[in-house]
Amino acid sequence: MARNPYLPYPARIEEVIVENEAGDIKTFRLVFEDPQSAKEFRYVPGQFAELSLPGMGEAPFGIASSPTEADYLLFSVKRVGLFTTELHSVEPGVRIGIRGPMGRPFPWDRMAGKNLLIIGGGFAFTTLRSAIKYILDPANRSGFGSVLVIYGARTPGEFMYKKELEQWRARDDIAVHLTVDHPDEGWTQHKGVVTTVLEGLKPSAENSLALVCGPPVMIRFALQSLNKLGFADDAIILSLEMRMKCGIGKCGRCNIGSKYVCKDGPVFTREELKALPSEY
Amino acid sequence: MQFEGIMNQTQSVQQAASKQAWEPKIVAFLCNWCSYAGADLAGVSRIQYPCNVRVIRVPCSGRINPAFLLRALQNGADAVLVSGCHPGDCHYISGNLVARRKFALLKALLQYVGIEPERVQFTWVSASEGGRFAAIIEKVVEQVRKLGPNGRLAKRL
Amino acid sequence: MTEKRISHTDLPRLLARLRERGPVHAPLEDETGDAVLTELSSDDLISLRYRNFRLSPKSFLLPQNQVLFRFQDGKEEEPALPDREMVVFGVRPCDAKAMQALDKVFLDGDQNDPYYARAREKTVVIALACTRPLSSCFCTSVGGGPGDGAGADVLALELDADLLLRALTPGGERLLSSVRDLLCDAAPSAVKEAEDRVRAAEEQIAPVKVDGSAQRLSNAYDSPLWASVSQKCLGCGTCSFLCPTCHCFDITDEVRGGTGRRVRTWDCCAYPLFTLHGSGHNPRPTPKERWRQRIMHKFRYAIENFGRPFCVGCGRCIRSCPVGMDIRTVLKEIGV
Amino acid sequence: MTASHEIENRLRATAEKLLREKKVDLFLGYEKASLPFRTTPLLLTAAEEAGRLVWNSFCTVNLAVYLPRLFKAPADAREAKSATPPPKVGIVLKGCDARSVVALIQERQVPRENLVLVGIGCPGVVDAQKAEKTLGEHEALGAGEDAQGSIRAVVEDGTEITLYRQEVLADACLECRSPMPAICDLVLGGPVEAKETDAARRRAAEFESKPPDARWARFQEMISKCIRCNACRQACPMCYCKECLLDQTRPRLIGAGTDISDVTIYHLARALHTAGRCTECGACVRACPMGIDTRLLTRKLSLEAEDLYGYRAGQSADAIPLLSAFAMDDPQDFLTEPSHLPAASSSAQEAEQARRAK
Repeated sequence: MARNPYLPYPARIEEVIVENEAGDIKTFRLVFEDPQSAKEFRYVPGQFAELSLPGMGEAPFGIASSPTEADYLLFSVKRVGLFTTELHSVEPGVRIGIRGPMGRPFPWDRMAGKNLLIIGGGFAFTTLRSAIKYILDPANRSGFGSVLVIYGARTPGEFMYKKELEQWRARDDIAVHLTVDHPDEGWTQHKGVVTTVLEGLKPSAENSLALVCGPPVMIRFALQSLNKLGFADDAIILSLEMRMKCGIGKCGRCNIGSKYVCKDGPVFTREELKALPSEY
Repeated sequence: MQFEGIMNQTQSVQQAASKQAWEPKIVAFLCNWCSYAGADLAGVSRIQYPCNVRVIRVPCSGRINPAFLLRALQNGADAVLVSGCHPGDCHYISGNLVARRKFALLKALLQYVGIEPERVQFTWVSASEGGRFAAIIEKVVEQVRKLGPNGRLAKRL
Repeated sequence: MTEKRISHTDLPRLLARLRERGPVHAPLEDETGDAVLTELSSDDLISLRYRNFRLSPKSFLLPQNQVLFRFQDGKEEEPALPDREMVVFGVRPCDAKAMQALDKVFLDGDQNDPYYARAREKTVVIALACTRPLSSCFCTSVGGGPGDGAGADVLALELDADLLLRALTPGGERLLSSVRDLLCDAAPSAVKEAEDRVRAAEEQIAPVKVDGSAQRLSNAYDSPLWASVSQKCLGCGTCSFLCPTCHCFDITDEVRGGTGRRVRTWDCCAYPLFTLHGSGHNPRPTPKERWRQRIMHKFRYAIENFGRPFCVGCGRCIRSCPVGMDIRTVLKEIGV
Repeated sequence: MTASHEIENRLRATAEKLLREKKVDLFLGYEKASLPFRTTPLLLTAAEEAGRLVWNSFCTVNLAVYLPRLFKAPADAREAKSATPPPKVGIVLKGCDARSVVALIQERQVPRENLVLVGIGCPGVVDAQKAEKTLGEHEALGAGEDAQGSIRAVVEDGTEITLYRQEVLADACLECRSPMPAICDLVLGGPVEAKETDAARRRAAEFESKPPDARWARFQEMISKCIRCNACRQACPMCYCKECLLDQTRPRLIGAGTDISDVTIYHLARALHTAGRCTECGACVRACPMGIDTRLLTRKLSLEAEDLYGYRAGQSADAIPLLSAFAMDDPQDFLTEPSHLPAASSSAQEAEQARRAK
């Protein structure tokens, strides 16, 4: 009999990493309690899962780790609401429930052999990290063309995954451009919004796909710039945030048009989104 | 945040409950300025009173939303007690007087639908009335013991 | 397909026999005279005078509160799902049709809903054809009809002295054969008479234009009419909660100490909190968007996803709206 | 009593004039609904459409429910920037509806100067559920009232059935003591007098005469039908809170479902929140799709407010709301007093008691 999709896999929080200076984004490293669960939980970058604490309910989060990191899952969570506030208060060792993986991942079959432009803003970098980690895996890297990452944050302290960003910057098979609105002393990289950097770098739209995740304002302007650079709507890939409950297309909460973000998304091409009501 | 604090405290009362022989659980909402100090005085004066009461400190009896009391009863308190400053002594001039009307209506309504009136009790205790605080608790506990567990409003999970 | 016949006077015997197999829910009148689907005990007298129930029978498949699992000492424990077959007698065809619609959501997805699936599997639905539709009925315009048994296992048709029973599914066949000693074959003339009654009922039902609603609604998304039709909506959930096809739900935890439960409860797209994000952003911030969602979901998105409107024309939302809104009027105004 | 069609004509003329002369931007009234025994609210902006307005015994909705949302303060600075100036609103009011408007003015939810209040002495409105029950197995296809105020229903086969008015009036109307609007700018039709003035008290007393266990059983049986659709709350003009205590999730006060305990708290908390504010219009009862008599609770609270504090909701726009006010000598015989003198009495305590004795 199929597993009850409402029943979470038990896992344990192994490590909690404070990601930013403001301290409101933390990454949780989770390990399944039962090796069987780890086997069943097979995911692809771009997917999400529902995390739950008994009594505090559930909330959906993009998976920040990559399947190439076999022993654990990573979730980066910003403290905004009831559940995330509670989650931020827990210590390593606490038991946590995971349901998933859910949703449609990034279109990996379409991404094969393509040059990839990855644009991220602020806290929405989580599934992009998953994608980059996956692409850079020695077993996968040759399956893609060039990889250009532009990542913007308000201040240098607000970047997530700082150590990895440094490691990536040192590599020659990926170009990483960081930009901030408010530089501090010693900031040597870009200043300004991601679109300025994007339009300065002028990546070619030829044989390219763009992955864009960020706050709505950033997305709006990034889309305009991508248009100028010649990216077609179906070459722009976005990921939606929506309130969800069941995660399996039943509860109706994440319904937009005839789509359910939880099972038809969260990843959509811009072309697909244009066909939907803008209720997100 | 105050509200959340109250709720968390109410829930921890729940957790403290054991499954042994039934003992009345009274949740007491005490105003910070008079009644809480009165309870404190009862303590430092070593006045003996039953240990069935769990105290939640609130800034003023006027801060009490009747829903807090219903919530406590729903979560398994056998009775709730609210105590504030005597009329005229409120730190905020009239918080207790405004509250008095709410309490009168709450008590009347619960009694009307058939809840035992002893499940919700109100009183005034000043900072100097440690003895009075202890005597009130004694009386409330005794009454609730007679009534038995709160079967009507408690939610069965 | 052969119809079986049983007299009204023998009906209690039939129900008593069914009760030997498992619980039987049938219409009983409550103290106010409303017919309510109630679990029968030995001497209950069922009533067939009702036109329909206040509440739709969707709660047999999707209860308003469903415990998904319990928390016990930090571990999750799955609840036992029903394993006895239950009979629900007297469901009107519109409501049976709605169950068929709900199947599309809960059984046809990539992942079946185990709670719904088990309830559906263990529930034998006996529909009762309508002979006296209400003026708020419009089942014939949304793919149903007073004698349509789709979604049910057995269809019962009323005659003056008898009830005709027609099995529609293998489950229905099994049920009828388990009581075949109480049934006789219906005469063709009786079948014809029963069908004539249904046809007469059908003629009383005023049509509402719903054909092509998906296309027309897709053109009407930006219509200014949404703002005006939603103006008087109070934002209560009466229409959704009474609707036999509305199925949106919420999932919440109810925990005290280390024990408690995760429950799913009915929810409603008319509520502002339904889509409110933790960040404070709300994709459907005003009644205008929420009303549009309700209509769009029923008459466009459902058609695009499942090939049928999620409305069976039972008229409950019309009868019970506190401010007298009528979905038929709204559809007309919006140009469906 | 002026015949309702006469009032209806005057109402249409009044609304037409107010809109045409731009005295109001919006006129709230009633129009014909698709089912008998009902009308539906009409939010009128065009003078030429005033002919759609109706006035009859089926005008049940308390239109004051729409006022707070029309005058809602902007949520934030960004909203304030794009906010339009508050509208001028004309509104049809029965006695109870007018009391709601008064209470809303008292609570600073609506600006009096933006309102044109059109009062009508109300002979009571029909409870559609009662009327439908009275017809038994028949269904009305049309309904109206005659000059004597009797309700006439036309059923399936074309027969006309006359319903005795007292049998189909809403409970709140049978208990109504003030059918005339207490506040209004103009009155249409003549004065209406209340028939019985202690009906509510008698009903409450009847319930109260039962032993506590029976009261509890009755209360539980009644609300066990509740489906938590929130119609009672949403139909109430006084339930205008931006976020209802019963909806809030941080923390969640009660469970989201229909566990009998949650339903009990829902109804008790809702009733308590309307204490001293409920104007006894009965909108909650008529809105309930399950036929729950929500006034069982609110009726009692209104009587308590009157008996304890001499306060009736919605009587005067200048009055301080019941629960924002107090008197030093408000009754407090419900307080718990110790059954014996405090065990250890300190000198400070004696001094305190001496002070109090004075």
